[in-house]
Amino acid sequence: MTAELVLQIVLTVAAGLIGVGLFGALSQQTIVMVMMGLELVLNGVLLAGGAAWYFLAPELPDAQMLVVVALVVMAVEMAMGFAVTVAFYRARQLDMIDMASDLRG
Amino acid sequence: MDVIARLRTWALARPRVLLVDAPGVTMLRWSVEAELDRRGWPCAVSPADTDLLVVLGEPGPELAEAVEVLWSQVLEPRHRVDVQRTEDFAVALDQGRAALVRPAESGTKGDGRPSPASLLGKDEKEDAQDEGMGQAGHEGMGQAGHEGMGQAGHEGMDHGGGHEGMDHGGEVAGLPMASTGPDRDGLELDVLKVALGPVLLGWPTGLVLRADLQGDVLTSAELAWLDAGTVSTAHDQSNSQRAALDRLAHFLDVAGWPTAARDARRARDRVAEEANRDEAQRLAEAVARRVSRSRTLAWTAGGIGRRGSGGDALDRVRRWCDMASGQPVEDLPAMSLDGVAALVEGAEIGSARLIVASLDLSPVSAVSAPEHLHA
Amino acid sequence: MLSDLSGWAITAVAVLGVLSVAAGVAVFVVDSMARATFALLASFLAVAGVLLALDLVYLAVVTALMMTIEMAIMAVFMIMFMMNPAGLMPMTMVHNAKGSAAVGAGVFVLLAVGIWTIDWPTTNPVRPDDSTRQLGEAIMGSHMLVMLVIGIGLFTTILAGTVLATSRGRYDRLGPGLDAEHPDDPVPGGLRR
Amino acid sequence: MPEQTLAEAWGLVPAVLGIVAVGLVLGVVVTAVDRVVVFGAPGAAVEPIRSSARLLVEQRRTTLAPDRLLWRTGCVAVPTLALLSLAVVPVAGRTLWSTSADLVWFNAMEALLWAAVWLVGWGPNAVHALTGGYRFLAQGLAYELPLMFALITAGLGAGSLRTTDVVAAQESLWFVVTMPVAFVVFVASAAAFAFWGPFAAPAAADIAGGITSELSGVDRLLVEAGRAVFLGASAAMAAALFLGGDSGPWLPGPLWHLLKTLAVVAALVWVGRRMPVLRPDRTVEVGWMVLVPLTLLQALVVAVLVLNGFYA
Repeated sequence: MTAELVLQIVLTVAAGLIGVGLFGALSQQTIVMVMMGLELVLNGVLLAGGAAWYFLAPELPDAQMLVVVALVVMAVEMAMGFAVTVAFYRARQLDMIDMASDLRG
Repeated sequence: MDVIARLRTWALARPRVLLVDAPGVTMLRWSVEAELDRRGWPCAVSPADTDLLVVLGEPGPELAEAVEVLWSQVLEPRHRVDVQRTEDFAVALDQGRAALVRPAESGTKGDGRPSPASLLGKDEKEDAQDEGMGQAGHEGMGQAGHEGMGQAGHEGMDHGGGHEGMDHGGEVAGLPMASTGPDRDGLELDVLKVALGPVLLGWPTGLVLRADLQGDVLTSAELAWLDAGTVSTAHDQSNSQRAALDRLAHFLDVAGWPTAARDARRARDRVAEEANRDEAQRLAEAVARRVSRSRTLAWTAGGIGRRGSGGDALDRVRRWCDMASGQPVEDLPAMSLDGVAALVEGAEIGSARLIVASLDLSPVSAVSAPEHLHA
Repeated sequence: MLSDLSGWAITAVAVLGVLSVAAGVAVFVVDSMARATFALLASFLAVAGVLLALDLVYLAVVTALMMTIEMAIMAVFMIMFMMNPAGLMPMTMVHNAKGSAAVGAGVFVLLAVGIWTIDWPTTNPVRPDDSTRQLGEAIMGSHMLVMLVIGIGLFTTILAGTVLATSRGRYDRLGPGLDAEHPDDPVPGGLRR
Repeated sequence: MPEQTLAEAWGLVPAVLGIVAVGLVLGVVVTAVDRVVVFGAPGAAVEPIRSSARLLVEQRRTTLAPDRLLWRTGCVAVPTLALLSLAVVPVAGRTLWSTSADLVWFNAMEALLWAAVWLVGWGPNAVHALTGGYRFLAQGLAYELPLMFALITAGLGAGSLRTTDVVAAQESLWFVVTMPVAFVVFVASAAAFAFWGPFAAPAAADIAGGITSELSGVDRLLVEAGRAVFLGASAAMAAALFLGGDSGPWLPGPLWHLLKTLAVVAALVWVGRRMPVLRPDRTVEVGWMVLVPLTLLQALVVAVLVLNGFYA
């Protein structure tokens, strides 16, 4: 099997991950599930970056850097997603309390 | 075949024992514990961990029912031993082990083991309000819903789902779903109803704590004794030094300090032997000193369960240490169950266990306290 | 660890690839939030396995490490904030599933067509002895700027995340004059400050 | 490559079997030492094997509406990951397999162990098990970073993430001399990840055994074995990273490594059993507020020493 064929198989898998992830990110209703879709997309990017390094340019570190950046983007996305979710939950409860006091007043 | 039988005998030579002591059999429990220590049979902390269920004395009707549920959760090979009198227990333990080793005939497996769902139905009558239990999440209760629960409540309890958001009140696996409630951190976490007790390690047998659990924080706690009112008032009048060492051992079990708990029990048993008073006193003082001076224990258990004049859990344990080493200590007033419930309110589940273990609760003192709760 | 692609490695890559996509699909198929989270983790681990086969040891292991921690934390969030954490009650929570599926499939087809029509330049490249060393030297040398930006970005994330997620500030803990001897926390920590 | 892996030296299958055997022996040793200390009787040393045999004849527990798939996955994953973490620990001077990122591999296995243990708590659908699972997550999160920094510090001193290189770099001076904080933090974090001794809160008696409360039979055996093997593997790793691995006079190298591992195990059990279980709400603050800065400082000190050519 030639290296090119293997590269194409791996990249197809990466494309599959990106496609599935996009479906999830677009179709899900809750923040956390949308985040999971985005993570899957980035997972595809990881795979594609790794394949690009191995088959196309192993003498250069650029593809590896791409993978590192994708990992960091995932971490940032997750952390901010969780923080926003927590903030949202608090805000929702505050709203409810505000409404209750409005009724009384 | 012979080899297998021998292997089985060897493997089960030191079964794990879950002790259930009916009220008023303290001395019997002490002797059985001493015997278990001598034989090197470990104590179980949950039914899943149990080979031999040893019931001491005669449990009242409610406790007996709880023990039945507990028994239904013990896994084969298992055996139940009832011990009534002090002179029987060594023989009973030997017989228990022999019964354990005998391979169950094929086909009996599963007999007498109701499915978790059927247990749920049985318990329903008992506690309608326990449903709902949703812990964090998952739905469905664990085995047996509750009450019984022996140990730990865990079993049992669990369940409902976490669903926020959807208050459909539906049922899953026979269990209602949990709902959410306001919590300390403002995050609307799921509320799970739990019942701790009546049989737990280092927990007064027969005491049941019902509470809401959010994450691991207990709220709206209520305490009650099983068989309240029917308990014989015959209190074992035992040596206060031995009693203090026993309480200390219970507390150390809960605090997760097995070596100190073992030493406290051994000291307790030595104190009873008249032969070697000095050595017993030395052992008791050593363990008392070790516990009361432990910085790590002070760090981990300090500051919880603070009660007006009585200090926190750690202060109460240090009083026991003083009693254990033979110094006279004046008694703290007995605490009502409502008072205890107020102490564990808002505590993390582990702290609540430590708080209860740091109070000398017994059904007898509850009966004498006028405002105790009835189940 | 493989310097050339053996038959075993190709098989492993193919199996892990299928596994990663299957696990990715499972994320949106299973009802249970806990299972969805761990399906995503399985997908990440499969990709990490492929990276391992592609000689990117450090990146593979770091992917496994970071994603495991992330998914463990994610599981808690999924259970705290989502309906149906254990999936005991069948339900769907999607909107515009058909349109999303069309977009997902369309992007996949587009990418796949590109992948299979481009003539990839895979002519015996020079492999470094140690991909980890190559990455390390790039981070500390030619690509240091990337790392600096990443570092600042992560630090900003820590600050922003903390600000968003906490509701109690130092005035809540130490009083209006910040002069309380002990902070007023619901659970005192181990430092007795 | 100058250094050879065990798999290359012995063949893959014998090497894997050898590592599994070493892992099991280490696990039995850890449990035996622990039992002897806890029960205070020297005869307790055979108890781990007896308990294993007893668990094999026991029924498996079922609960109502468990997540059986995740539960069983977690139970199997715990010992598997413990053995995988042993794959990068040098045994007889070689590791089962050698990568350019051994230390990160060890770290990743222990992070995966974290997820697996949480699954064991989640699976049975029971209060105490889940509470134990959450405790473990909080504890793991707080001790993950200190452990990572401790591992990296050793790698920094050696200038390599390969464990055999780290061992080789200690020929003149054991790393524990210049990295005492990293050594202690590593061993303590390993105990935290094996939820053992003072860090046993996830499986403590105050929640009826926590994550182990619903385990019986072969499931319990797997989880208990996994934690013992992980503790043993961590002790062997600590001996390799900080105590010079197999270097030592007179005796053959592997024996030295074994002796050092046993010393670490003995010290760990002796210290660990002298204190009660530390409650997680107390320990996590120490992890975040004390150990993270302390290990960073340790790494800084080592970095300065490296720049001065101290380890060259």
